[in-house]
Amino acid sequence: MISNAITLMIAVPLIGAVLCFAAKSQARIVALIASLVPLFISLQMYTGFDKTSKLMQFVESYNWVPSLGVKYTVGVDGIGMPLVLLSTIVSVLVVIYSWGEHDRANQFFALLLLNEVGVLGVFTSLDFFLFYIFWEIVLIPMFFLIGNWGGPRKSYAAIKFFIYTHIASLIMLLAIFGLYFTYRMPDGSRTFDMLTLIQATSDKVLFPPALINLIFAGLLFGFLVKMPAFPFHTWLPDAHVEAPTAGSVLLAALLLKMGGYGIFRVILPMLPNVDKMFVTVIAIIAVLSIVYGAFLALAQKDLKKMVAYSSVSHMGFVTLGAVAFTWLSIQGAMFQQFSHGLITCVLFMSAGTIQHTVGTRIIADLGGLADRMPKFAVLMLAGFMASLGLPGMSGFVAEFTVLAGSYATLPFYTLIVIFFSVAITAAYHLWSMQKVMFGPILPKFLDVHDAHTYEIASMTAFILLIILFGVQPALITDIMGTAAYQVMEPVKTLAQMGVI
Amino acid sequence: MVDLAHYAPLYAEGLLTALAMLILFAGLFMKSKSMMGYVSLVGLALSLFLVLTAKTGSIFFFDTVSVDPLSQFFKATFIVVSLLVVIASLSRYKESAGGDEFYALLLLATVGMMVVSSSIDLITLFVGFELASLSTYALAAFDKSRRNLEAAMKYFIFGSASSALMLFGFSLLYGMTGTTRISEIATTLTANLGPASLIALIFVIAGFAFKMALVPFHMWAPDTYEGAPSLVSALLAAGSKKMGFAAAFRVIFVAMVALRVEWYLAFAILAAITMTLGNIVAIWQNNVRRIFAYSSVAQAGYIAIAFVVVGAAGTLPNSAYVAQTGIAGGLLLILGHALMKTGAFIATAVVAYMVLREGKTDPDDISSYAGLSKRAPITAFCLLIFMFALAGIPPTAGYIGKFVLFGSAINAGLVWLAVLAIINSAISLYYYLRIIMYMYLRPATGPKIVEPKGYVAALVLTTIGVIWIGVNPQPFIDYAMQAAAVLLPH
Amino acid sequence: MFSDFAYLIVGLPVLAFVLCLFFGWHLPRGGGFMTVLATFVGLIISWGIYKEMPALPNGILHQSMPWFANFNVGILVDPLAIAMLLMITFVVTLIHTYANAYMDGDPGAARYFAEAALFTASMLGLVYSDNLLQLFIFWELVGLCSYLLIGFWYRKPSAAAAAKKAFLTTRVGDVLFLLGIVLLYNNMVSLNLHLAPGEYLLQFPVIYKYLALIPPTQLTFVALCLLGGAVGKSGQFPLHVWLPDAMEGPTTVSAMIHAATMVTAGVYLVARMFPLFYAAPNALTVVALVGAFTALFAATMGLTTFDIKRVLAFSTVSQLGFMMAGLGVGSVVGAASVGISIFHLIGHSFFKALLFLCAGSVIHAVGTNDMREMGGVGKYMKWTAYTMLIGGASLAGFPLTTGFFSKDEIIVTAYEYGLAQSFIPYLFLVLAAILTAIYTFRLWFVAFTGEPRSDYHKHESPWLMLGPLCILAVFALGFGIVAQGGFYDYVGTNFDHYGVNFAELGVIGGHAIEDAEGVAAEGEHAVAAEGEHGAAAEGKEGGDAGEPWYIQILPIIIALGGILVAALFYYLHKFDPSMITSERDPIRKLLLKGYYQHEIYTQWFAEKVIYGTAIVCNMIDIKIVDGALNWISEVIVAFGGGVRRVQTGVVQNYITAVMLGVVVLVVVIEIALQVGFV
Amino acid sequence: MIPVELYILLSSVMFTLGLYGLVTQRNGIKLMMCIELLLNSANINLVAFSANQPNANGQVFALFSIALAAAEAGVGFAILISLYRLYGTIDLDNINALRW
Repeated sequence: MISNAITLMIAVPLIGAVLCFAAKSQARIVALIASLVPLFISLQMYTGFDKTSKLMQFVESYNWVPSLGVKYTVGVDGIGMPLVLLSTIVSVLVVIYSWGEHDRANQFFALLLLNEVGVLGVFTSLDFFLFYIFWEIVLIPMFFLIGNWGGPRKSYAAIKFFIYTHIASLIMLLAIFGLYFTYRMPDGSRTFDMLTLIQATSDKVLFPPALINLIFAGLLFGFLVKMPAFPFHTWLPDAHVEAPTAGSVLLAALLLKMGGYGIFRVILPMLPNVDKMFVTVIAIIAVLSIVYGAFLALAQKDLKKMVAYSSVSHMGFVTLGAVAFTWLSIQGAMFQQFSHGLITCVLFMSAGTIQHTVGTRIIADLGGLADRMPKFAVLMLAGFMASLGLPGMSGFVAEFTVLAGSYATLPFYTLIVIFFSVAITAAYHLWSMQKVMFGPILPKFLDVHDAHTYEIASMTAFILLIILFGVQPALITDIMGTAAYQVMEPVKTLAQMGVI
Repeated sequence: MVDLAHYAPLYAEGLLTALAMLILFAGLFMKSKSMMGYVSLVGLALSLFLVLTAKTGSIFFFDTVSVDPLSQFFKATFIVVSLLVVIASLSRYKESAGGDEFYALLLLATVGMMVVSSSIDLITLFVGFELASLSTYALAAFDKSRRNLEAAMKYFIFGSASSALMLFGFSLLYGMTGTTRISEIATTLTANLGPASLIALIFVIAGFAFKMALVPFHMWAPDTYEGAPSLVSALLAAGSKKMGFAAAFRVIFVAMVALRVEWYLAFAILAAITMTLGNIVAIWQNNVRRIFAYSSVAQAGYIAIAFVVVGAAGTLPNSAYVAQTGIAGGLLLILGHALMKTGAFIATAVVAYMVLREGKTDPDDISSYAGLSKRAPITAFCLLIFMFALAGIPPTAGYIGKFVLFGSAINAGLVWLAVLAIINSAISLYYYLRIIMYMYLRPATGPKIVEPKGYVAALVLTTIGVIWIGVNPQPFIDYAMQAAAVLLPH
Repeated sequence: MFSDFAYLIVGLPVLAFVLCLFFGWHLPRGGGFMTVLATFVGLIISWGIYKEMPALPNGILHQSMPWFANFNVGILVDPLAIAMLLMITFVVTLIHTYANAYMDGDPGAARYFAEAALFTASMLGLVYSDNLLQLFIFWELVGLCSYLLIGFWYRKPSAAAAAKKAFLTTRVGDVLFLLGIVLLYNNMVSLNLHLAPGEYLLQFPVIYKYLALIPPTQLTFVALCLLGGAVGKSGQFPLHVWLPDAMEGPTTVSAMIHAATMVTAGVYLVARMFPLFYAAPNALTVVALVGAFTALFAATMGLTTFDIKRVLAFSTVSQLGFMMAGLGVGSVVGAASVGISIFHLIGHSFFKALLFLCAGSVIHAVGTNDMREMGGVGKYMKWTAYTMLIGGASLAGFPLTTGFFSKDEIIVTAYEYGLAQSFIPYLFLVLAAILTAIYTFRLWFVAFTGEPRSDYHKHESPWLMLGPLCILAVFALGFGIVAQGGFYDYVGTNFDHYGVNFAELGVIGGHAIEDAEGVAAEGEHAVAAEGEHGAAAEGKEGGDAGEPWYIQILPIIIALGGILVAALFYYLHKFDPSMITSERDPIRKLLLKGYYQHEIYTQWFAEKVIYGTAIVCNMIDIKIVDGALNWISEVIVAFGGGVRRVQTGVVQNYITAVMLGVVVLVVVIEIALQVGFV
Repeated sequence: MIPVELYILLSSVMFTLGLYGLVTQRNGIKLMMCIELLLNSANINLVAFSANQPNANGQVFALFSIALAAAEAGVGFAILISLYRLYGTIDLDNINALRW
């Protein structure tokens, strides 16, 4: 087992990014190597991971700013491990997918790597100070990806994305201060250690209801915006529509997951200690995100925008499963994070490939592409099927688990979701699929060629993973199951919290 | 016969003063002015060393001058700023006539600031204040272009008016307390609180606020920063602005501790207005130096939170700790902002150099920054870092400063102020990002240039500093905490 | 020995799927033989298992392993399942064989056989899943494959649309199915059972075992939700609209979907969950009514269309209605109804497959679906004609054919049901039966007799196609007589292997009151459950005893009468349809328009209601949710624009500002102090 | 012995005059004079206050400020002269290129 695995995993892409800037022409190769190394490390970690332990693993901790109680502490548990795995996988495949990027390639790939650094940092850091730093660092590469390689309204989208999410993180930061200044270690010193602080919130004397609710709301806001959940989702469509394909993929597959991660890592353990009203609020937000997002997707004319809204809808399942707070639902929500991370990649890659092979993403202008791009059509179809929750693919497992788990505690909301989202989701996927791929090929597309090999390769890899985890979810749900127990340790169910 | 060793802690000031005189004198005969630059460079470096190694905790000159962590912290900041400016000006004032005056004035201004930062008597404080002001008035007009002169004129009128206000305030204070020693004022003022005390307080605040550029005492700043030579703007924004804080910290916190509630209110209002107004007006600017000017107004607003925190801390159980973190946060942001703004203005100097070589006018217009990442990569990258730092993106000096400061605000229960502050830093993102957009996302409008070495050196040093504070804040935080402790009642 | 290879029944077709998908392009006929082979081996294995089953612990084959969380995957082969397995593997093998000829030369043959193989695999998997979740998974995969196969000629817009319609409509049903599973799961959880290792909440044996503990109302909800799923898949009213459109696919696909695989899934689900339905009050009634109504409703539509395949499609819907009704009326005869219904299902699969394949071979020759352009085909395609005749007879319930026995059984049971509860289902079924006879033979007469109404190249289909036809014809004819009695016992006693106590369930379901004798029968039957010859038969015979002779022979009359009518109209041309109905006849219009389903479902519901809502949401999102943000930012910017004007550039004004600042500060602070703000 | 209040009165009057001038006058020289008024009002205060104080700090302060005022005037006039060279006027209302 590698020592300092996590630090290494974060450091390698960072160095890789610098090298990429230097390596003018060979940047993509550097990038590939620099993203493969973390993948191997994370696989190593996965194999070495003790699936039954609720403790942090691979922990590294060094003093950083003693006078503020800031430590460099990293480690993974059942909550972080799957996402680390996801991040490394996605990063590699995205690099492969963008193999054909020649416009300032060195900067492009460097930014991809920087993004990986930030995301991995968020998923592994156990110190709020460190956590926040990575949380913010992630914005920068994405800002440049959108702003530099983006579409016509890239400036607007990039700035909106940056400012909107930055406000959210700052409010989160204030909430973190609330925790930090209220709690003192037994020896009187202060700490930014996440686990300690979160645990401390159960102290009713130290954290009177008014205070803890305020703090909780702040943190929640920070995470919900990243998720993104209704009504804080409006930065997402703009960012996605303008971003380059690789950017959208990373955005949807990894950045959104940061919000979910925050929910599991911070929000859920605090949930028992805060006002019960929050559960209702979050549940409503979740349901709205799912249903409203699905309807929005149905209304879109732009394929990519449709996919973007579909992520809003799917991430709603994460929120729902999380707040339902049963062992099964939490597990499902975690798995939804993982599976959506894989599926959405295929979706955005499809939209991207269509964009730069055909030249438009407007669904109405497309038609009969399957005729000219059969391989691609199969992959896209597979991706869409996965996204509409076809069994045998990871999406179904996740959503079924969430629903089955949530019904126990939030029957009403679950019913709404089942009734209004499942069919609608199928509707917009199939409708766009039929319009874009099937039917007679439009004359203007007669000379369209099939997608590039590297695009096909990376999409195929994703599909295979989706099927793998759809058929054998236990590979990852075992870990999540333990994590779910660990999250629920303070209190077992909402009923015991007096919510229902 | 005075024992020189006894004055060891003040060698830095002495050295710089002497150097200034020497340069002026030498300027009469020597033709090569760049020589002067290197001399003052060495002198500053040396004095920086002296400051950092000076033995603190001693008082001089009939206890009017104190050498303590606080003063050393400020002195170090000022010297660093001047150092960077000098390095940059090595490429600017190479052979131009009057280079020697430039360096001399620069050094004198530095000395003035240093005196202010360590004076514990209103008289020395005022003298130092004026020394710095007068030298910077002259510097602002240095290139004698129309813009320079207008800037200098406004700066001068405004400045002398406000220092007159301050003096009037001092006189009232003296009248009420019968002393000019800050510590004594503190003890006496608690005794008799007259209605005049409020007037005095506000006048004093007005005087300092002019240097700190708090709204509505900021109005000279945008014009002057825009009009004055870039390097001087750097000195003003980064150096003399901080001198205002140095003076205000001592006078407000120590001398006027009895008027805590009053200045708590005053600064709460000032801070709120300042940060908001600075930011929303900056959004409208197209002149980059004016953007920086307003941004530094906004930053002054953030730093002013330190006063509010200390004011609010008075009643809290752990008031000492809260106040200390508050001041420390202020100090860290002062240090950080000094670096960032110096860098930013030096960068504008590079752009000006670049544009003027092409014979174009109006070098500071944001359109000149289009595609800077290709025309002057190093400058662009450094400016990028400064922008993110000013916006408070980790891991940079700007972030650490805001982190501690806003944290202390929360700690003092000033949630409304903290929220306002973060909303403001979100707004400020807009114009910082706008500059970045121009530098990195717009096509270049001209060929790649060779960036002057002096500028590059200064920029790179500054960048390293900004990042270093962000990555390894520990020593700086400790230093700031010690410095803050000086101001707290023992 | 065969039991150990049960997984191959699904495994081999999956393998075939992969092989065809990747290598089929290079093989003759798209590698169709692999698909055939895979299915055929499946048939052999199933047969082997069938032989071994009695030897196995309580007569069923059950293998299971954990999957994830607290769900499992497993194989459960009991009489019900094995019957289905044999039927499917058998029929599908024939269909695939036929397809080898039918799809020959189609560029997409490989894709066809790949998808067909997957289709088969999913259906087989569905049948022998040992838990509800796994069943649902294969259920959805079946849906996917139908989507792919119906849309096989995806360049045809109509095909693409039909595929989408099929998927979406069944999806609506699946929503309910999913909900049913979620409900059932949570009910099982809330029982806090202490499960033995290897037992899982959604396993059928476990469900059967603890059924009685679940509150009846919940049971009803679950049952109805599951029924919803069944309605969607089996094309029952009101979710039947996709079935006729499903004709867009190749005929062999229609044959698979309609005869052996997809549509039977719904019926199978209800049969599989029969104890639950039985225990749930009123659930079975709904099943009966839905089934009966659909049977009649579809039959009426079958009367009017001229598309040969659509006629068959409607007949399928109608026959599925019979099966559903057969299950529904089970409230009086208990588990025996499963036997009855499944018997009809299997018989139907034979003759319906036969009919479709014949139609296919006709279309293959004639090149059109419209029977008005055919006519006299019989002269040129003897084999096709006669096999089709057999199929038609069986469908119409001509005495001694398979269809006769099965349908008769259902109708008779419906009569008993009538005695016990209501005669509505009986009525509907009888009418439906008459219509069935009529439209079936209308089809045959119009297409195969008389003079050609268009010039088509008149040749018989190749033997590769005729072979399957003949085999199926034999079964369509003979299966009934041979299998009948034994089959009822065999499948009807299916649940005894799990020791399901129908008496107890009947009490929960509230059948006791209505039909004492039935429950009595169930009672003793439950006692004698372990007996080899199931008591369901007794129950049935007990029922039969009470019936007057005219009920017994009614079906015969119906069949013959219907055929006669059809003959009068379309063969002997004694009458003309126009004599009864005119162009302007509203009823005729209604029938031709298919009850305006398209207008209601697609144009109104889908396009107006759903899409309209979406548009509204989009408006809200742009105008309000995002609009608010933009508004705020605009306000801020505008404010800044106003404020900056203060900076006039005249230094005196600056000084003024300072003065004002000082004054304002003093005043404000003074006031604040007076007010006692701090 | 004149009571200190009168001095304060005088200084306040001077101060106010000075401010008034600063706000209203346009000519650079006049502005300088107003500033001098301000400074001197402060000086009067200092001296007056120090009259009835044990220490002479006030007077010392006043001396310093006078000296500084002189220096200030020097710098000020320098600026105004070069201003005049460039603009040909010292009417400050017209010198407002830098604004907004």
